[in-house]
Amino acid sequence: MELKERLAHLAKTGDVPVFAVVGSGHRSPVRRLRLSDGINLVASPRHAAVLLVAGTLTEAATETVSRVHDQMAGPRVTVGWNHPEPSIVPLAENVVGGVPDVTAAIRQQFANVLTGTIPGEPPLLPNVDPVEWRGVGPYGHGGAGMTGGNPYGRPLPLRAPARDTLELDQLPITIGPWFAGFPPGLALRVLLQGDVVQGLEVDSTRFVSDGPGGVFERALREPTLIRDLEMDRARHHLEWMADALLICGVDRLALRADRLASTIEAGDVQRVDRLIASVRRSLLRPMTMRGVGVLPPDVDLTGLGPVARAAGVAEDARAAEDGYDDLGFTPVTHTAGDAWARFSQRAQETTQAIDLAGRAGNRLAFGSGAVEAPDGLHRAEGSRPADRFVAMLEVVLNGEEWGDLVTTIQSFDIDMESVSAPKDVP
Amino acid sequence: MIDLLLVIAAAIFGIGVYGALSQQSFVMIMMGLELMLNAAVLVVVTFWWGTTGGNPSGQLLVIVILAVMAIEAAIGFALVTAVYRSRKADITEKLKKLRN
Amino acid sequence: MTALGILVQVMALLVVGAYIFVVADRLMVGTETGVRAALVYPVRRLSFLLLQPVTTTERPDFEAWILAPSLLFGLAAVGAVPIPLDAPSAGGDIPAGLVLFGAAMLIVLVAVYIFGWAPNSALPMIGGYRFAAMVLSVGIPFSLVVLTTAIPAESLSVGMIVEAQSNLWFVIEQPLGLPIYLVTAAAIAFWGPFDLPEGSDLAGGIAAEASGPRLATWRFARAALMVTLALMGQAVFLGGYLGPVLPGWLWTVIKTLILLVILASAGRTLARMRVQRFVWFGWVILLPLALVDVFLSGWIAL
Amino acid sequence: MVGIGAALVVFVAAVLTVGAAQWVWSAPGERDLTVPERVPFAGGAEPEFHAWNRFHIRYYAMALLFLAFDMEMVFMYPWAVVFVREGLLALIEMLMFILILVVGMVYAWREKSFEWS
Amino acid sequence: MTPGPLAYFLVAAFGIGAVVSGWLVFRTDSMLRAAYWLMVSFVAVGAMLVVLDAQFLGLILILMMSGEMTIMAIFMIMFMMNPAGLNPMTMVHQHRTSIIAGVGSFLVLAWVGVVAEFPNRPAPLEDPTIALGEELLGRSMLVFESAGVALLAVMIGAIALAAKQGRFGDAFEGSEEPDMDVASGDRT
Repeated sequence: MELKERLAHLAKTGDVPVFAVVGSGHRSPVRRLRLSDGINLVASPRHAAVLLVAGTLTEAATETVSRVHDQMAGPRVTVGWNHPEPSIVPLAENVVGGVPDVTAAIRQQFANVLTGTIPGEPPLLPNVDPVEWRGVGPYGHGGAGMTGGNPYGRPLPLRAPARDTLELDQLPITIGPWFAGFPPGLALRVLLQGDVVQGLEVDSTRFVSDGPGGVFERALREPTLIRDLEMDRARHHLEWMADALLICGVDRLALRADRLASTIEAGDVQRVDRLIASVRRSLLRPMTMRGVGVLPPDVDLTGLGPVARAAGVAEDARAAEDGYDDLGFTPVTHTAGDAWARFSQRAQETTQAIDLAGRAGNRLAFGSGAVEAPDGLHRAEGSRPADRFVAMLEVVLNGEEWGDLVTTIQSFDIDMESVSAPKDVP
Repeated sequence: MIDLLLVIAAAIFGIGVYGALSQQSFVMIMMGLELMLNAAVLVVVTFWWGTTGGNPSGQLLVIVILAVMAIEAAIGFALVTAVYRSRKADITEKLKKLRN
Repeated sequence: MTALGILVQVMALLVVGAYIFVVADRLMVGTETGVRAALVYPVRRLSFLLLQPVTTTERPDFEAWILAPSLLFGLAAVGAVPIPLDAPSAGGDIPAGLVLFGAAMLIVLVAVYIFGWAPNSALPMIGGYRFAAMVLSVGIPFSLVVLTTAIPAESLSVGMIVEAQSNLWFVIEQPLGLPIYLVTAAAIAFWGPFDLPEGSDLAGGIAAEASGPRLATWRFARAALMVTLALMGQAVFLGGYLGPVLPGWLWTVIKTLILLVILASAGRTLARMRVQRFVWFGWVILLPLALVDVFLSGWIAL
Repeated sequence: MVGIGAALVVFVAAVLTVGAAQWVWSAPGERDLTVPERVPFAGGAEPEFHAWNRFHIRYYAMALLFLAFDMEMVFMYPWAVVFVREGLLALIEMLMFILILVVGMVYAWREKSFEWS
Repeated sequence: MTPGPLAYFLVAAFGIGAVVSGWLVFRTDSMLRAAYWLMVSFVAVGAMLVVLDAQFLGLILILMMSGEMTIMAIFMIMFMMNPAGLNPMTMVHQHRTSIIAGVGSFLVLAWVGVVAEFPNRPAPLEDPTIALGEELLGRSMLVFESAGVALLAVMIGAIALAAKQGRFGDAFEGSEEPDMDVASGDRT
């Protein structure tokens, strides 16, 4: 058809809407993909044409990835990125390489599927109703009575008490593991009454495999250059800040933070300071973060890194290291303990890290089985901060509005690649 | 023209009467009442336009009807909330049952 | 001017304005693609969306889902009718123009709410309810600041209001007016920092289940709504077509573009407000300020 | 009268154009979607229930307050038109009217109606 | 002023729209649709008002009702079982009586409307908003101010009724669950 070809010709040079399923070791690369020209990471598969399966996923992720795949509006195409064979879903192409390679591959496959060079992928999950409902019940719609049965395949939610004593419906719903507002791999079963959370449970299934481990993992075993550690910390925090800004709708500054994360150099404190000044001008604190996600007083914060320090616990494994002592390191702290305190904490730790890296020379630190990683204290054995965060989610988030829930979860910086196997989760 | 308008208003009013009498849930009864008031607005404006030479009292009456609607709706919803809170009932029968 | 002429004029304004708005927004995001790429961006985007089929959910309210973008665009269009382009009685100027505009902007709530409700999906529904909370909080201050401009003009006709600014624009005479108007207008067009119903914390919110032409029409209707709001803002606060040297319609266009760019830049550089804070903000900050604006402007007008 | 007629024409034309555009373009896509393609998006998980429920809004008291203030707007439109010719009397009368309503607003604020219940 | 054929046509069209949408309010299972059909009915009546040269009143009716009907939709969805009507239902009582009463009142009122003779004194063509404003601030000032007081009473009353905590303690106290045998198959 003439018109369709013309449209495809126009569209293939435009932005590629990509829905990314982020496996282990690829949180940072996928963030850098945001900076690529013509790649647009979208939050809903309905808006996407390309499904990017990055990194290693577990067998359990197959069903969820397939579902997201099927929800894409089509013409759809799946691209893998350093995804190990055998792949969990059929891939049109599996790219082994860096951001430029995958950008080119995505653009190519997008153009292919739009112009009809390759056909759009068929759905992966079987075409069966969730329950048998067609023809069931008095009107053949599967329902019974006023609210019973499975009308059109699903039951209606039930009532539950609420804190304002209006006993209305409670909607249990599982969100994730590929919901863009959560860390990749985190699936939450939430009991929603209206937009307020009445209870939640973390799905203990692991969807992403263990991470490859970076410089902080190495520092557990051997003394490592402070310069490397601190630059990695700065990059990690900047990427985290980009995510936070994206969730809070400040796309422009999120891009700046991403760009900074990929280009920052040791000692270059001014650029970070300018970014932080812009963030302040974006009114992030008063509009979105102040007073959100405050931890209850009885939560044990030891070893939780920036989250603990943002709540006034001046505890940092770096303070006990001679290498850091030489540089005059003292931990930054905040007292409010809310989402903004965590943001501000990480922002200041970023500046501090870049400053330290600039002055560190060849000094070494750690190597004795414990290291202060960006998300908290890592030990050679025992659970990681992510486990603790996952365990405390229910206490912290009960009764929050949905938007505050997303902001709070993001503010913890939960790395689902480092959570323990299901049986160890408390 | 006036005849036509009055017949339309009568039809809306009739539907309102039917709704207010037949419906079981409070909010649907309120919808019947609102329809009746809707017809009243139409009648008042019809007479204002056609028979009173544009007497501003007619307009004022419409505004008063609007205020009545707003008040009826606000108190109605508040009552529904209060009744639901204490009885978990949203339809009239349940209240009657409770009285016995 | 005949009704048909007005129709053509309004449609042309909205389509061109929506295009410029999308381009301006694209430039504001800060991707390094340059002006040229931004200029063709709307065309490429639209082409892609037209190639995408419409998806649907398991048991949506089909009619409501199709109606919502149509209604939103209809409201944007009808809201633009009473705004004169180059002379007081040009176009669709009507005695109760402000009321027509106010009613259209309030019904935007209906369009957005049913768009969130229709897909029968949790996240869009939360988005729709968020928007209800927003409009119920800022609807009154929005109508109040627009209405205040009618006090010195002694008329609800937009043309008369523009004429009443021949000495001094209302942006100066009613200093609280334009800021409150821009804030509330951004909220009514669910545009950042008040894009709560479409927020990224809801994976796109009301639009999360929309794809293809449905998404295209929805985005277009929203852009048209922004144009209408900017048009009204310049007419009642920036003196509309009044201005030296240039022809009146050109002034209208220039002032509309200025407001559109201000709104577009705020959308990508300010953080999204929490819905609870927004409700508080609307009632406790904006409404009293709008009331002060009414009485201050009334006092000055006497 | 041209203006208000034009408003009607523009509204109907705009709604029909966009509605028809959707109808024409969406017709082929909606027909043959499989069950998994129609599942509402929740980040990869499958919903257990219909999302349509008795949605518990947390701002119902505020919504009721809006009704009253909406009514206030109805009085303000004609007031604004005659304000200048009526002069100080209009200002004082409206000030009284508004002050009465502001009492209600303050009461609502004190009762925490602007917060999530 | 004698209305032209276009006015007749518009009034008839909007009138039919108002009646049909008013009827659909009670014929739909979805609470959202019920509320918005009612809004369509109001908008149609508002449009008729505009045709009758009451431009301000018509538009203000539309403005008021769009806000009110959304609130109505929100409250209906909040409190009604099965708000989207996924299971078709009829929740009516005394159906025959209601129909008779409805049809009866229509016939009586329509008969009065058609048979009765009304004086023919059409409204002047100037902007009626000014007259309304002067009426409001002059002769009918008392109406205006008492409306303010009434609205205040409504605000306080509505908030006190709807809020959880009253002056006399928690509203939940002393409440009890009624038995739920009204609709068969009700799971709640």
